[in-house]
Amino acid sequence: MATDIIQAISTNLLSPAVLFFGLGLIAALLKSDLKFPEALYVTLTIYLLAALGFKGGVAISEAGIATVFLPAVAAMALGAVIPLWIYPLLRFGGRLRPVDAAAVAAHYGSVSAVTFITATNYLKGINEPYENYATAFLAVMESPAIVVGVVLGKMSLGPQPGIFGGSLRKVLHEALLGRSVFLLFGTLVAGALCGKAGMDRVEPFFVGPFQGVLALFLLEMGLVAGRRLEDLKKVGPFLVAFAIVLPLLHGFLGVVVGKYAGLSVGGTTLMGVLAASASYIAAPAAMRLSLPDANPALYLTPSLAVTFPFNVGIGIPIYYAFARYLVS
Amino acid sequence: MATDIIQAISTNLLSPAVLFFGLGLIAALLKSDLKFPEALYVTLTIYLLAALGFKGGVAISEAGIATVFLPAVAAMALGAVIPLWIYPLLRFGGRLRPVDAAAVAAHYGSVSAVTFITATNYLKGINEPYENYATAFLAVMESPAIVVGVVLGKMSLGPQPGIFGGSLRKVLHEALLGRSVFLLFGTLVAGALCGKAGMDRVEPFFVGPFQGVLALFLLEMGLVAGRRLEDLKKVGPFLVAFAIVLPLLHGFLGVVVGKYAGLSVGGTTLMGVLAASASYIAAPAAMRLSLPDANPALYLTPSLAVTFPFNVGIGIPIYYAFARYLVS
Amino acid sequence: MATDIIQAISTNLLSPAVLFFGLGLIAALLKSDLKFPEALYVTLTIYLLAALGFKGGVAISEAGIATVFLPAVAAMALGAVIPLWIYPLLRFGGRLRPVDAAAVAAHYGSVSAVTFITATNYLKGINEPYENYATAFLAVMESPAIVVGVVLGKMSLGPQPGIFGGSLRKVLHEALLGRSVFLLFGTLVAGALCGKAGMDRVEPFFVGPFQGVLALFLLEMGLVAGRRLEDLKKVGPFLVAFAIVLPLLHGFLGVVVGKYAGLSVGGTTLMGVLAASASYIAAPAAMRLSLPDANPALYLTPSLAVTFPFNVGIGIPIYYAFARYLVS
Amino acid sequence: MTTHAVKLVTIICEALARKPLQQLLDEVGAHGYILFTVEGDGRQGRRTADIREFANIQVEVIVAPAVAEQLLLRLEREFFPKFAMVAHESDVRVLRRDKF
Amino acid sequence: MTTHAVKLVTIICEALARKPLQQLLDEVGAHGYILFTVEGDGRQGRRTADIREFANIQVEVIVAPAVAEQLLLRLEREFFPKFAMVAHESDVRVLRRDKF
Amino acid sequence: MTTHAVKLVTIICEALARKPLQQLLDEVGAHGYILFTVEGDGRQGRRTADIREFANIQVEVIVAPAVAEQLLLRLEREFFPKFAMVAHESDVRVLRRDKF
Ligand SMILES: Nc1ncnc2c1ncn2[C@@H]1O[C@H](COP(=O)(O)O)[C@@H](O)[C@H]1O
Ligand SMILES: Nc1ncnc2c1ncn2[C@@H]1O[C@H](COP(=O)(O)O)[C@@H](O)[C@H]1O
Ligand SMILES: Nc1ncnc2c1ncn2[C@@H]1O[C@H](COP(=O)(O)O)[C@@H](O)[C@H]1O
Ligand code: NA
Ligand code: NA
Ligand code: NA
Repeated sequence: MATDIIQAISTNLLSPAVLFFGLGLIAALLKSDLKFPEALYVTLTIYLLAALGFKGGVAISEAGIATVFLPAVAAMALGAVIPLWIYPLLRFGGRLRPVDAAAVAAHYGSVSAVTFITATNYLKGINEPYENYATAFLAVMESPAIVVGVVLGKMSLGPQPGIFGGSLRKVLHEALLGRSVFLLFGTLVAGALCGKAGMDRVEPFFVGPFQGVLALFLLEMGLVAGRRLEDLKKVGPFLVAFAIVLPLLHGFLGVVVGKYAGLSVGGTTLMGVLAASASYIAAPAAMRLSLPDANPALYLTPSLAVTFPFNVGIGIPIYYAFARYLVS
Repeated sequence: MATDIIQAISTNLLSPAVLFFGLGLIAALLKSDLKFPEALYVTLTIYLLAALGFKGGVAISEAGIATVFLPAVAAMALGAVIPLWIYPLLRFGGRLRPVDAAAVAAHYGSVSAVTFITATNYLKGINEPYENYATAFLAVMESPAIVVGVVLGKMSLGPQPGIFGGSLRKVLHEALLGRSVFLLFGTLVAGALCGKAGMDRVEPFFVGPFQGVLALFLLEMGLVAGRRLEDLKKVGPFLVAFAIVLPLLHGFLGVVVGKYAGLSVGGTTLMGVLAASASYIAAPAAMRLSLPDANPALYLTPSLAVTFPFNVGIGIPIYYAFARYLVS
Repeated sequence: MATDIIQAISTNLLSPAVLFFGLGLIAALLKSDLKFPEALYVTLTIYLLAALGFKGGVAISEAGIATVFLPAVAAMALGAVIPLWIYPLLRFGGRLRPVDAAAVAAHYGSVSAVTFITATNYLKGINEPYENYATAFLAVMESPAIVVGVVLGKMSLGPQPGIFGGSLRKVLHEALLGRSVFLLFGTLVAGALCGKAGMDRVEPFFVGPFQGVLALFLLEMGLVAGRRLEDLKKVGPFLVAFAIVLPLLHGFLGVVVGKYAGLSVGGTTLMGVLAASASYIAAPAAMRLSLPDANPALYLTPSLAVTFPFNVGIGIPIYYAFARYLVS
Repeated sequence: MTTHAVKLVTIICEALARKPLQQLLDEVGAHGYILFTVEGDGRQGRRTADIREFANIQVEVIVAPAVAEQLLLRLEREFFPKFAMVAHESDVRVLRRDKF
Repeated sequence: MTTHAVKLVTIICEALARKPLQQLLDEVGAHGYILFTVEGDGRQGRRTADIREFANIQVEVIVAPAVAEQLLLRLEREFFPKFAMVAHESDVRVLRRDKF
Repeated sequence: MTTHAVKLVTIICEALARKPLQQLLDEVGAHGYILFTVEGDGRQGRRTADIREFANIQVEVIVAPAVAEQLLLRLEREFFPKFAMVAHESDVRVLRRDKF
């Protein structure tokens, strides 16, 4: 398996998308002038999520809700329970304040859509088929851990008056109507309603250019992640190690769940990737809103500057190797 | 004809573009965070207009100016006369102030490029051929009604001193060199000069992705229209009814004009759509500049929050049914 | 050769990209409202440079570094020496201040990526093959002349205290890590590492739409260049003539160098285009940073409002005619 | 270093008021201005700035005190009845008075 | 022309503080505001504004003096400990006092 | 609540002056700033802000009075002769003086 993994990693590292990511990292480290406009970042995000959701919806319309239901529930449950062991680990192993432990737990139970997309791209590159409806797992896995994390954090802080206290309603609104979840769910439904006939009409936009757009987007994400690298010193060795070891464990766990949910090697890989990935957009936004006392350096930097690059470059092929080993 | 229409409407509602529009409406109503950057809106507009104009120009170079001339003049005349009955209707039927009646008249005589594009998309989806040079009708129909409306409004206000008074020159400059008219005319000419050989070179950019880009754009337009829905209460039932009934009448009228101008079923549909559609970008801009005393709630809200969604979802297949009924 | 050239020019003028450029010029002259958002400009730049670099890198991986090395060194040398005769010419012929002469020299020794891309587009349009790795010449030719120009200018000013004085380090950082050079080099390397297999995956994004995107970009560049046309009166007849005559001389020189470097007719044309083109983004940025006493009207306006449109419309087919004449 | 007291007039309004506003600035004799798009909320509802034509702009203009007075007067008379608009004036100091 | 003295409160903060800040503005009784994205640098490092979520925003709000005092007080107490944030207040004059 | 009087220095200039300006801010001891792109018009013509490199930027920096004086002095001497630039200074109050 070791040579398999090394082989898989180097294939991954030499794909256009991952090379562009590396280029972005280097640009950030060399303090190059290169900077994407905010509008381009938002545009690429909207495009990637809409394309992913629409394709996923079409796949659901073909496979049937019944097929998707079980693994989707498994994915959701996995997302919701991951914070439950991260919290004590960070509280007592990492000696983090309760609110910080809760915030980090929310991030690692939630998911990174970009990591997921990079993984589908990897599978396409090595001609490994996967269930296109796996997008549904991505969609349902973003929010549960965030809600669990916020509840853990609020419990630890006790009742709070004023703007930052109060009910869970705001968290739920944010979790369910935030940009990425809304776009994914909405386009999943649109795709499911249109089916194949609809796909034929938008394919040259949403399918053909997808891999190239991803490469461009990863260039930007390399810049964004690279700029955070200097914050690593504020994070400490425990959290840096955490940000690599936990994804490996969760990747393995995700693969096991995927296998028992009856997915193919490709789909199982994706379940591993989802479990291993950590949020760095939706979760931080929810934390600033609902747990503003948590320290962003402790949750955003590990997730964005360690786990994300690790998964994109090395993690994905490892989870694939796990899946091949377990499933076939 | 009734079952035909219902069938046509449901086909339309299940196309990706219209589903994305609905998604935008829902996002706005649920107050989701989803928001397109201004730069993306402008980019999509430029792309759609340039693609449309260029394709239209290539079609003109093939059909010859002579073929296009008569129906284009008919379209222009139609745009110019529509305000002449809307104005008295709103003045006396709707009891609007003269300046408001003139402003609304300008909007409904002018056209919505997005509605037109959605209609071409609908025709493509049901494999109904149409004259690609119909873009020329769109290009010539935007301005005449705006000029007529401004003249009606200025006459009603009497001579005005200062910045907002004065000549028609500003109106004409705005009407002829505004972004959309300029882009459409310019790319029509470019397309006509290049012809088929030029088209071959830009086809993968301007043709293939067009329907997908439209879907994305309609998502944004759903958001924009949806945010205006709460202004409907300021508008009153008369104008809301007006914003549905008049398009139906104009749609029928446009179809009649299209038929006598010798267009195919598809082209006739498009002429109906143009007559039925109302402007919500170019006309409001001209009004704020030349008739700033008119109340935007009375012209923008009906056009953007009622007529536009009505046409996109239901109007287009109805005008198509009219056209089939009359032409074939 | 004369009829050849006239034929070649009119073919060029009727291509979509050049027509769109003309449309932008007209929009600027008529003071149309048309305006691209800044984010779109940056996006199109990033796309074009990344596509160009990646394609070039793939070509290098196929041709081998050895093939590319000699002509690349020749290109670099050409860029570095051009300022050496422009400086005295402008100092003594044009009676410019030393610092202004140095700044203009930097611009004309450096290159315009957009002109280069338009030239590849022209060659594609007339089915004239060229070495795809010519992008490497573009990449190495941007900076040398800028460094030479800054050194000439600094020497003329003598030692300067404070923020604008001091070392060459800033200039070099700017020259090597500026957006365009970094993107070109980075994507060249990425393309070279991926090779053909990588290209297959991103081709529908980076290759298919390329010519259409270029057309859209040239529309914007027409606007930008057109807005500068009124500054021409500040520039004087000497510099205007300079901005047309020098490109013709450099174009011929570049073609000679390309021929002796063993390039095809297409590649030789591109070498001529590079020599003839003048920078209007990277060089002005470097001048404002390192020679802020130079007068921008004297370097930016000739380069952007004269040389650039001249090359795009007329120069490119002329250099092609030179190349055909000399090489075949 | 001597600084001179002048006025900074700031105008927030709907983007479509831009051209007449530029004309007004010319007429009262302002020598320059800056302008940028802003989101906003006010009595006339939220403006999300997602469509250029429906956005708010903020215009800032440095002028001599007499010009500021004239500008505010005409804004109040000619613009406030027609446009969604807020304007305020404050005291600033500049280095070169002759520019303004 | 009579102008009225009011306060302009300017707040620079991380974009993710936006929603609670809007709630605070409501609670203290501000009637409107403008908001735009800015790049910035400060004690907590550079913010390049390339990702909407990680950018800085500048919020400007015109309020009566008593509201300004209330707003600054609550910013200091409730927001400064949690967010990267700078706030300042200045004197401006407006034409229609009742709007603010 | 105690507020402290400091200065807000606002600089409008061509985008390409950005790097030397940042260096100047460092040298005079400013602890932070914000920066955004603006359109503008002035004696040196219209700037439409469609190309990042040719746009105007507005930089706002809160500093102690002595730093403001130093900053304006050096702007006048070292920057005004070289760049299209406007600078103005005004009085603002902040909550935490030690930040500036
Ligand atoms: N108190 C305020 N402070 C700052 N900006 C305001 C204020 N009130 C209104 N605005 C801005 O001015 C625009 C027009 O105001 P209004 O006419 O009240 O809707 C709004 O969209 C806001 O952006
Ligand atoms: N002295 C200052 N003048 C203007 N803006 C500042 C200043 N200090 C900080 N800021 C802005 O406020 C944000 C938060 O400040 P800080 O907490 O110091 O990082 C920074 O990103 C800057 O945009
Ligand atoms: N009176 C003014 N008020 C506000 N901004 C100004 C003023 N004059 C000039 N500016 C801005 O400063 C920039 C440079 O000014 P100038 O050197 O006069 O062209 C212009 O592009 C404007 O954006
Ligand atoms: Na996870
Ligand atoms: Na109409
Ligand atoms: Na050159």
